[in-house]
Amino acid sequence: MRSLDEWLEGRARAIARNTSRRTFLARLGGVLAGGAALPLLPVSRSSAGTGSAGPDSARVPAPDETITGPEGDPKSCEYWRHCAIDGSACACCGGSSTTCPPGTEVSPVTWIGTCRNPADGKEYLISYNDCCGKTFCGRCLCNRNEGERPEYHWYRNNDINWCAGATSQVYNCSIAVVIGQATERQPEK
Amino acid sequence: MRSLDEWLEGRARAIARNTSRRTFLARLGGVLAGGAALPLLPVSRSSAGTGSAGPDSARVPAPDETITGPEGDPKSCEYWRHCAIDGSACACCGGSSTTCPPGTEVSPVTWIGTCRNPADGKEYLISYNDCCGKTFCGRCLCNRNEGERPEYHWYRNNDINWCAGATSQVYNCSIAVVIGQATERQPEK
Amino acid sequence: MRTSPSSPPPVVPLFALLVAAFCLAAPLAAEAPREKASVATLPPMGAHSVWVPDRLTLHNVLFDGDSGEVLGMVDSPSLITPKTPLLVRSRNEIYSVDIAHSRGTRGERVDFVSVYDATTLSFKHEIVFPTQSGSSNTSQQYAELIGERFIGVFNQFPNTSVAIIDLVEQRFVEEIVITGCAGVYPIDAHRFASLCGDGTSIAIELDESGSYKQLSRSAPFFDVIEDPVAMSAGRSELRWTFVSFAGQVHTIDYSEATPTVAASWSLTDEADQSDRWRPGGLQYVAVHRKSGRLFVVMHQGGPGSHKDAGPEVWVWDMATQQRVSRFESPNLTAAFLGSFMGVTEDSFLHGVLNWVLPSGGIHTIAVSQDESPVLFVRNGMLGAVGVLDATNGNSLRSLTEAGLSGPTLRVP
Amino acid sequence: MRTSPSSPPPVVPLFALLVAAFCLAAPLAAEAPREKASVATLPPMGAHSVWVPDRLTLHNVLFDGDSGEVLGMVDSPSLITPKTPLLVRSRNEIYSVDIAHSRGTRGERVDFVSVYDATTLSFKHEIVFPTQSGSSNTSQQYAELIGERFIGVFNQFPNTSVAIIDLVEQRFVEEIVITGCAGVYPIDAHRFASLCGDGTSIAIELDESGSYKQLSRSAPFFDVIEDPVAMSAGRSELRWTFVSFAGQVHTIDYSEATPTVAASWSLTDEADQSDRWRPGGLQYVAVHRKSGRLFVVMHQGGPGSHKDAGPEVWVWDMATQQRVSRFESPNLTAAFLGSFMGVTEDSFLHGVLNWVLPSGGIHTIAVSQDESPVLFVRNGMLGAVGVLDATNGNSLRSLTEAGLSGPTLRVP
Repeated sequence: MRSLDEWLEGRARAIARNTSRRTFLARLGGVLAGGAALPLLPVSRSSAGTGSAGPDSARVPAPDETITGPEGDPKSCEYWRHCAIDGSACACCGGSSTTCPPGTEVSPVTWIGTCRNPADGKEYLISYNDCCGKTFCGRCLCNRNEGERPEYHWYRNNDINWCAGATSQVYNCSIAVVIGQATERQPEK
Repeated sequence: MRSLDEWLEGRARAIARNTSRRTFLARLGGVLAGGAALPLLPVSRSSAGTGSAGPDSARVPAPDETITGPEGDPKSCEYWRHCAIDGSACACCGGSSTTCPPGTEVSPVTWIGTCRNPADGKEYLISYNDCCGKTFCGRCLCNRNEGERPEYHWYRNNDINWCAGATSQVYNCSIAVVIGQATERQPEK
Repeated sequence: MRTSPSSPPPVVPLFALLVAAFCLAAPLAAEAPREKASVATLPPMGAHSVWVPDRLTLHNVLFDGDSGEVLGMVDSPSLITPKTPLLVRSRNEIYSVDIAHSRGTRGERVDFVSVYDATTLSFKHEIVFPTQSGSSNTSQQYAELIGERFIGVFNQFPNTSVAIIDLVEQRFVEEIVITGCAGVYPIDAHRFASLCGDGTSIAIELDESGSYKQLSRSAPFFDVIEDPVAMSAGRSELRWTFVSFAGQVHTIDYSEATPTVAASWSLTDEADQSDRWRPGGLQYVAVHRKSGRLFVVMHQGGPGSHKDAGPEVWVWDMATQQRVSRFESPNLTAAFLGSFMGVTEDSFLHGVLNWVLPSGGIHTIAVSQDESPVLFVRNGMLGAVGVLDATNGNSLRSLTEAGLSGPTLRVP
Repeated sequence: MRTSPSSPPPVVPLFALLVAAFCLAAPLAAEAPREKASVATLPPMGAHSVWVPDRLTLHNVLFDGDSGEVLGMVDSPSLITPKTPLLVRSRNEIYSVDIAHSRGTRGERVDFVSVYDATTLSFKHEIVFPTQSGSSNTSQQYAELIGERFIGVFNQFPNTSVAIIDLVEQRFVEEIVITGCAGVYPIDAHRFASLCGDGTSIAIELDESGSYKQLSRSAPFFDVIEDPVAMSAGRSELRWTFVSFAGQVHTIDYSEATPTVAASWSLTDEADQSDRWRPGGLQYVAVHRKSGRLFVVMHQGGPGSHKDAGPEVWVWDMATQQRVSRFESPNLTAAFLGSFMGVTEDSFLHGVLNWVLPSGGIHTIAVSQDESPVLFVRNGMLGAVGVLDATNGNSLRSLTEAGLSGPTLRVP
């Protein structure tokens, strides 16, 4: 029976922690990483399209994905790319870490986080695109708030429903796309 | 810790029992009790209005409501009038056993059950009116299926959303109005 | 719209910060094409897929019963219970019979069929229809395909009727009144049956365009007062098998012009009856066509217990009318709570959960129609679906985080 | 519509049965006027009422904090978090800022204010507006009354802006762009403030008709990178008190033309800081105006923990900047699960639940503004709200079956 106590306590901790997992994602337009012009408005209409900017043929440093355990599992909140995710992981919703579930739309604007890959020890820039147009997936709710900021600092806020920038503003889940390698961590703590 | 086991078991039993508490109410038009013409269709448009038919001035046998415990509590599923309720008890939703919550509408058609009052030992006809026009209350979910029948025997079916007969077809909760005294129990078991 | 005359906030300095922070490193050894966000498509629909509706989120989730993974979702706006999607393989389309209001739960009501591409799950178009589809808790046989061309939608108000939708012409055809009857039980490309309050079943034939052509009625085969049959039923080709509250099995054959009634038989023997075993639940009857196996959720109860969850699924050979198996319910409470606790199914902890937590039992079942069938089982109040080997009842896995509440399941 | 030519099912015999069964007895001794179904109205809004939003049902439930009873509900269709209703006593009206789609979660989006009678809770009319209101998890200061005549709605796309709705003229006035700023913090009948990414607060003044008149900006008072202030804040007359992630208190006075910044002070002393106490949650700041008490949810954490639930609410006298109390969180997990188990709050079993089940902590608080204030506390993932005596932290009761999920509370 002792274990049951522990589960209950674990569950309560999960309740406490997971509440903000229900918060909803907000990220800086992927356009920034491509070096395009700074969007003065929260949504740069010119950034419409899929999140990762730049020509398809571009080759970039590739992370080592041979990781065992939760840090290597895109369905886990502990997946290494999920260091700044906020919402349902699309890998649990019919998508993957880089594909939205069937019938949804990739949000044109994203927030970018910097996550450390435990296999190669390098920091990567991650674009967290929302997948939009079907109602809330609800599975694999994940959240971390390191560096998260209130709505007046919009490109660091993860409460906002960033599907508001998409054709349909209904939030389904979030993906985590590697768009490059970073040399240092973000300034916000 | 033994008690915790019991609660969990009780909870599981509640889960098993309560599922059909989410089923939704269906009752015979209150018009029947008033001796009006038999509605050949599920909804008698002529029965529109509040559920209990007959002139307001009519005096009817009154049940003894001086009952202690859950059988006397309109917020309890065990309330004596709730012997055939199916849905949220309106007394938990801003109404009472005979009043719909503020801003809702009384469904014009109802199903009638026969409940025994434990204080006076008599059987009373109960009209279960749905309250409609606001979304699901969700509190105090109650259900009993004695005498309940599938949809082809519509006036004994409690799965149907009887708000479908109201102006707004959105179900909020259910009330239990005494409309008379019965001499025997319903034939359906 | 008016722009405030204040100077814009200092976004440019922030940009400088960002550039410093997000500075891209020079390419290193390991390189690959830049990742690109994209949208997945569905794999070909496997035999062990299942639609799981959720009343609170108002969508249907498509699970792969073999991997336990979610393949996709279809939104299913509704008043109470979302209707499960309908698949037509020849057109590669999925249909959802939906209800919406112009202002959420207020405003004008609209009833419509949403049409989705079955590979991309993208919305294609909608077919609005003028009747109001039935809305209930259990929703058994409320919206069904009639052949591949038509959908029949069961309406309850202002009369019981069936609305015929032509999926090819993308139009509402007409409303066929079936006073005193309920449900859409598909027979063939132009016929469907209903159950009636006088203890009969009617078969309604449509003409080529989907309009009413003719009706035939079976002899009475059940007594609505004494022992009614449930709406939940099992289909095998041109026959439907109905099960009464007390466990009597009635099979109706619709292959002739007039539905014919086979001799009924009982699910339970005297020993079962003295132990008060009887069928019950929400969608508690299923048939595997090729093997002729009948699956029914069973519990110990009495009059009025017909919606109680059951701890077992019993299996019969319909040809011999003999019971061949009793399957125990997996512990869906443990599966549901375990997934929230992050306990994996093969772990020791999960085993302990299974042992400690009492099972909530089964309300609803659905069986796949392939040669190695699986039986999906759910409790209407738990967001977990059990997958059993339908040949021996072995618990294979659980489909977890499957919403919060729903009375039905559908194998596409 | 077409009627089937079959003979109607035998309803009349069933009617005969019904008459036999439901036969009314001759009047007996005890008689009373026939009961009549009717619709309740709200009592006058008490000081201890509270709106509890639920994300899954998409409505707000009005509880009486003294009796623990539900008084009524207002539907609140939304994309994520329902906004809490706004009460104007002088017109006896309640306003809900809503979002709906023409086909549930698909189709055309419409943004509107639903207007309800505050006594009957009946829908009166709606005011559709052309901007798209912000939709987020926490939704702090997303839709607020500006005086009694206007509502300011915070929009995020395609730019941050505030839509002004005239409740008297029942019309959208205009959209005021506030690039780089966020939130609607009401000041007086024609002014509201926002927080800005450059560490300032702006005050925007409207003219008589609700159109933009002028803007003033405070000096910078916080650093968005090093220690930002939360959107959750407490109002006392013409001042707003903001609390930073690390626990620094910034009070801005909007009584002059230009907002003035008071010297900041810290919630925590060195001992607290070495124990890592800091504010956090979702709506975690509240002010009781008359007493000048500041309530903040506190937890032990560090950078990135600012949305964690806290086990305590600390109370300060804002005049002296001294902490006067520490309130412990009631066990909301026990309240939530206990209500599902049917355990009454004064029972022994409830006591045991309180002892066995770990508390999930508090994300959100709201305080009533009367002389004997109560503090409402909730965990965003639990459908139970605690009611504390705001003068001493004693747990008075729980509001149970209060939905499933929601980050906010509002005292009307």
